[in-house]
Amino acid sequence: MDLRLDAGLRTRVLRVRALGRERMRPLGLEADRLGRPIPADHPFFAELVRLGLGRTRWSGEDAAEPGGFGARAVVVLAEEMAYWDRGVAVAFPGPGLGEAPLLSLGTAEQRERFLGPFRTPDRPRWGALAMTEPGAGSDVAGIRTAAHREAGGWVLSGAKSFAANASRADWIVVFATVDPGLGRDGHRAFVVERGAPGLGDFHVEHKMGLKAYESTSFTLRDCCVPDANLLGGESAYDRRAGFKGAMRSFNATRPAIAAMAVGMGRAALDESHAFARANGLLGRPRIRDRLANVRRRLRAARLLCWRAAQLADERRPNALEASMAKAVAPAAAFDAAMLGMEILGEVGGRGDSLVEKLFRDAKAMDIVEGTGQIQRIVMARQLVDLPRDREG
Amino acid sequence: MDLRLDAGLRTRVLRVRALGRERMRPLGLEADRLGRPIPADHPFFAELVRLGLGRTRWSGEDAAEPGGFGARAVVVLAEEMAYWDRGVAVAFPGPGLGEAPLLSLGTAEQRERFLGPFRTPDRPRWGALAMTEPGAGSDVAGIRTAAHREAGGWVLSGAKSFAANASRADWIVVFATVDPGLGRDGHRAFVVERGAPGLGDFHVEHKMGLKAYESTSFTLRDCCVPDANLLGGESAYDRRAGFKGAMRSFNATRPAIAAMAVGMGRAALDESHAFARANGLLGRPRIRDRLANVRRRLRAARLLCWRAAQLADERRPNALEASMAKAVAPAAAFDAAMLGMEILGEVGGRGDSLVEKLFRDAKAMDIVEGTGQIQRIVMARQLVDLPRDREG
Amino acid sequence: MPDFTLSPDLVLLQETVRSFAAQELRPRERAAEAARGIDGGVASACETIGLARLELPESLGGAGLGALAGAIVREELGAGDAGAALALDPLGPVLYALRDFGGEDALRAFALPVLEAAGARAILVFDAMPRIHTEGRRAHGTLPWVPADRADLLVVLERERAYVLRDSIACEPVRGTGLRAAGASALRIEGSPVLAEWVSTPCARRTLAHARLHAAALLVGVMRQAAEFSRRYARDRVAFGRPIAHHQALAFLITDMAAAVDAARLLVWEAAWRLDSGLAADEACASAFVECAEASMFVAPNALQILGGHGFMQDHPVEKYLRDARALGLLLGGIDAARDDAERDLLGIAGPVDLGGDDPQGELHAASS
Amino acid sequence: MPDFTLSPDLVLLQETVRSFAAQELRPRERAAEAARGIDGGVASACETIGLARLELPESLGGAGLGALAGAIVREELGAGDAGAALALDPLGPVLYALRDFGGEDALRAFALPVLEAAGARAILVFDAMPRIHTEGRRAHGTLPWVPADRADLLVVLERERAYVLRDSIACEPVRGTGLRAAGASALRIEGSPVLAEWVSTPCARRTLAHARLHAAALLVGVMRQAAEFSRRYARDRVAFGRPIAHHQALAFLITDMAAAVDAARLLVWEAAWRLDSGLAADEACASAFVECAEASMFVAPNALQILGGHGFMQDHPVEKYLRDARALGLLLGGIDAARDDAERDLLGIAGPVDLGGDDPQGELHAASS
Repeated sequence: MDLRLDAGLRTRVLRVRALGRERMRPLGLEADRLGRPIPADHPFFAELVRLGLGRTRWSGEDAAEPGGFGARAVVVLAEEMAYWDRGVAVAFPGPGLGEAPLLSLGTAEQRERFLGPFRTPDRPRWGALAMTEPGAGSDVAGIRTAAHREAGGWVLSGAKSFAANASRADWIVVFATVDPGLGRDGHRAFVVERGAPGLGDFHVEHKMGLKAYESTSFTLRDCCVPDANLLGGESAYDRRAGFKGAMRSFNATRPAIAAMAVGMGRAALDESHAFARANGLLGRPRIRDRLANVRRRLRAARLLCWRAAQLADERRPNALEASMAKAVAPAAAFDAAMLGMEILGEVGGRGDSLVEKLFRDAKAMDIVEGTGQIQRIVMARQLVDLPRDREG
Repeated sequence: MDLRLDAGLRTRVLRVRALGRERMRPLGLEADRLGRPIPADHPFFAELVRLGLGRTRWSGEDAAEPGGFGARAVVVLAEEMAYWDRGVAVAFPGPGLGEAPLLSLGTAEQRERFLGPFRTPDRPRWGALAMTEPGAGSDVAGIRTAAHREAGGWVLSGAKSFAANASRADWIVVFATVDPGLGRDGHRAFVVERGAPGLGDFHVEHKMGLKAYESTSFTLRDCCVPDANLLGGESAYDRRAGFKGAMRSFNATRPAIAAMAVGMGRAALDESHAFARANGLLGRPRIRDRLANVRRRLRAARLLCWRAAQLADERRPNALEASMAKAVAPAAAFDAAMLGMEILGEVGGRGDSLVEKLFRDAKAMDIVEGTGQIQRIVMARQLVDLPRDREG
Repeated sequence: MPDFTLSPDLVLLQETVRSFAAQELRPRERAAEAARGIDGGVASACETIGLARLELPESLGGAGLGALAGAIVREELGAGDAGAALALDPLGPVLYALRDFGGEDALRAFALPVLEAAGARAILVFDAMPRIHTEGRRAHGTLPWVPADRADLLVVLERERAYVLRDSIACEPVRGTGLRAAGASALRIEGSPVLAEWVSTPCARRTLAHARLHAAALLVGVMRQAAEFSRRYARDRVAFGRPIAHHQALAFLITDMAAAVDAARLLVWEAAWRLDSGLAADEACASAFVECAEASMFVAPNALQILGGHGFMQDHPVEKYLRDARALGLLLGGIDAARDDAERDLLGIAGPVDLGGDDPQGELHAASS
Repeated sequence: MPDFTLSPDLVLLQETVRSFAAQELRPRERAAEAARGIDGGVASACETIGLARLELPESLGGAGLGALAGAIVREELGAGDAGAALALDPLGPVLYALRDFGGEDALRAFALPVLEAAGARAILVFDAMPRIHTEGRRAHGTLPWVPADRADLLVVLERERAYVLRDSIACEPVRGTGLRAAGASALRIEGSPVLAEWVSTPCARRTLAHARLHAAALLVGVMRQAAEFSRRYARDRVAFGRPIAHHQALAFLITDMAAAVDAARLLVWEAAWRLDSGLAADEACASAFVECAEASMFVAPNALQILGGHGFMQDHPVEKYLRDARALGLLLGGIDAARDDAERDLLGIAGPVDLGGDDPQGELHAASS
């Protein structure tokens, strides 16, 4: 057992830290003040591309093995990014959440076509993922966007919401169903390219927090998608296990999202502590108890993230551990921000402090990538064999 | 709105207080130390009978209207009794929990026969209720004790557990089923008299706390019960509504049990506060915060009990409010005792303080008369129309 | 016998304010937030009901109602729009300070002008730190946030005194985390003349008790509405083949939110009854505030959570309920200052701890011991 | 890269102690509680494994293992029977005090005789109040409870010193709320000669850190076993037509209990790793104790609750787990003393708050700022 970071990762963390302090946090606060996402043509994004960021972690060679970082490195860096600004981190150019299904499910041709431009991008490019629907939330099995086969392609009809960066994306991985009665067995994933006929009504949603990136709803009105854009081709869906197996790769995402929550909580802790110190409040036991409780819970959450990520790195089952980290960390982060508001008091009430922004940002972390409710269902499957009909 | 007690109730509370301080608390501590129930022939019980206690609240005249106190008076007195010792209070002679079904469901003849001797009892007498079974717990619908009709009577077979005062009782109201497949529709209530053939295997259970009264398990082996002992006669079960309506009267019991929890929590609060004062701990903010939190939660629980009882007194529906009081009060009482242990520290660890006894006593209150889980099911029926199939 | 029945007059008042909140405030809550104020029509509708003069003595043209009436009205207004509730109540808790410290003369001198000037606002701040200092007859200092865009009258309450300011108060608008319909400003007090000053610890405690109950009742309203909105949403919304409210864990969360709201309301009512009955009430009011501030931080975040992603969007009101509740809990020194007052009596109690400052059981304890 | 992998030696040790606990301790837990001690057979089986000499330096015939090994062993023993775990470990945390303050000489002089006398027990008390006073070279005072029926050696730890007593210590048996297999006594120290005394704040902190981790690891074991027992019960027991574990609210409670146990264990492991790596660990050990004491008061009562009425009966072990957990959390000054130590560094930190005394992220923070 050794919890130290290795030298390479340390260097990367330091780089993120410098970027975070100098660019991400100020940009995040500015976007929050203006109440709108950082525009796609903001020079910051071009700067990131020049720095070599905004790229795919797909190395372009072997389809099965995504290159880049291991899960633990991803988790450590995600925490550090979110410490500075999670909204800005999500706004970063790159293939985004669409990358994972492309890597796990896409054909070699599809990877090349859609991820290839992200290998050494000429300009900021975004990919996106659209899973959630206005009426479905966490009930992933209940999506209603319909996919109908027609000659030479597919026709998609439906509406999606809460899709990050969708209106600026080169393409959006869209989940749809060929038959709502089949549940997950009916699901298909498509790459819908920008400008596809029938793709439209983009609407940037007004969020409580995390305003630096765009959460977008859009509609698909008889949107035509060529056969070649069905992820993995029809054969990938023949055996249910294939699709499910591909989805399992998401278990590396949950610890990373949980780690972002830890980072946000840590930011709230640091700000609250600095405020308490500057205002002579550290002598009060109640204030110290609150800070210490927050620190302890965040530390436990970080360790849970690291453990889940280590299992992913070792390609061992981690469904329980990944969901545990995701169930624990967002609640700890929100409480950190909520207690931070108490420490700041009326200064928090002004609505212009980082702690107050985090109070509005942090709640989202218990919603994205599966609510606490969903995580507990996953855990209960492992711990007490919760049957499907009791999941809801 | 006026929360004052009237003069008559004040006098009664004072009487209980004197009895509690002088007799109940010392007897409860003694029973706890000895680890066994107060024997049925203990002079204390005869003394209670001489004081006019241990009687039925049935006035003997109008069957429909039980005399005695209103629900609020019951709640206030129950809190006070439990403040001094809830185990001793349960051990009090009287018809006990068997009284409610006799009053709501029994025929005039049955009331006279079984409650009559409790009007002005010559000696300590007990009645009992046996609902729970070793394998059923809160799943009242799932009881398995079988009732078969035979010529001139019924034959009961099964096992019961956690029945207060059952081995010393003149009679036990036993719930059984004519057909487990019918759920609650199959339930029948019988008065099983002491010495009935087949009634036996009495075993006083070893509890974590509340040792002053006997919780008893027993078996019914082809136990013969005359027709006349079927509560209410067969006609009472013809319409499901009749039996259910009778059971609804239990809504006055839940606030009383909740109030007992408040009383126990209040005892823990008083002891912890006195300890903190005597040991100079009241200057510590953490100690004061704990005491204040406990006081606030207990006060809220008391108000919830009073509100539920007022609705019962006014014969208005109170299922939601009664369950709310019962869901809230036991948790507050247990936390009061648990935090009290922290205030006492190593003195609590000795195992000979009232706070430590309350720590062991209080957990029971979240189990008897329906666990917190069951109370929430009742509340959810009211609040979100929780359907039967989602209750479990 | 303990009796929670409201008088017919109070029931009527409750129903009136409830419809007003449902018809006038709630539909406009987002507009009022964006505009940092309520529109004139709403204000004059409110004027008709006479809410601004509810607790003002009858001799001064008020309704002369008590703390319980105030609590009931504020729960209803808070369930409509807590920010608007502040905006519609130009005196707010300043009424208590003027009345308790200075009596009718003070009300006449300082309160009536505020009531008569359209859109005027009087602000009470509890300044225990303190951040405002008086030198001679002038006050200096800054307050980081008050939920108002103007301060026509400022009463500064300390542990042992209160004083009145009116001039040389600069309002610098800030965004405000919640309660934006009432406005949000930082106040800069630059040599503001002290127009009146009173020294009295009992009056300070009494004012603080009333003011805490004022905020607590608004919190009850906010969390009731948050619980109610999310309960309805959970009954209507289907996932995994049934209303999400029928998923047991969510059903139980909803029951616990309902219990938290009811418990908080009963503590507010009991404290109000104590105030109206002339019983000791400092501790009860402080405890009610603590309970409401804490319970609202259980209820409001969970209401948002029940809506999932929708809860995070401003298309639904729950994120606003969360911000409003968080903001209300920061007033008057917040939870910690209230805890200090709720705990003060623990140091002095030698016998059993009453579950209230003048608890009937406690009295009986004393009588028999 | 952060790596939680245990060495093969530690895995073997863990498995050995786990079977010992399952085969020897758990089946006898009620008997040991009633007898206030463990039977000789168990003790000699334990002797064979060498648990009593686990952390003793190799130079003194011990295994010389570190804090992580100790934590792993104690979790397993605690999951068997926490009272027996104390009884089987004659030195207990006294080892740390003697080692850290007095080194090998002190261990040779005071620890070895305890290990060699059958059934002997050495007791460490943290006496911050203090309740024992030294006058000249003699100590006087009383301790309300220690989980032992004899005290062959008593090390009294204060904030800045430690001293050793052996004679004139009277044990008065008390019932004990939990841990009865280890015994339960009040100690009366009547002019006991001080056999050795050391003054050193760093040593006191280090001893306290080790001792807290000792109790914390036992607590992890107790709550793990409570969670596991109730999880199995809930899977086996049918109510309302299905295993009670499949009622969603209960299923989620079980997941939260599992998460609480895992979080507590990871904090213990991290603190142990810090101790073994020579990193600052006072805060981490104190925080681990706080977490374990608090989490156990969530897990153990709920384990009992899952069993309903059966949980309240002594036929099942969960009520004992609750008592044992509650008792463990009271040791070493309890949660509040641990909080004080967990918070001490907050006063001094000028920059970002590390999530640990020598946190890698924190280091990097310092490096880049």
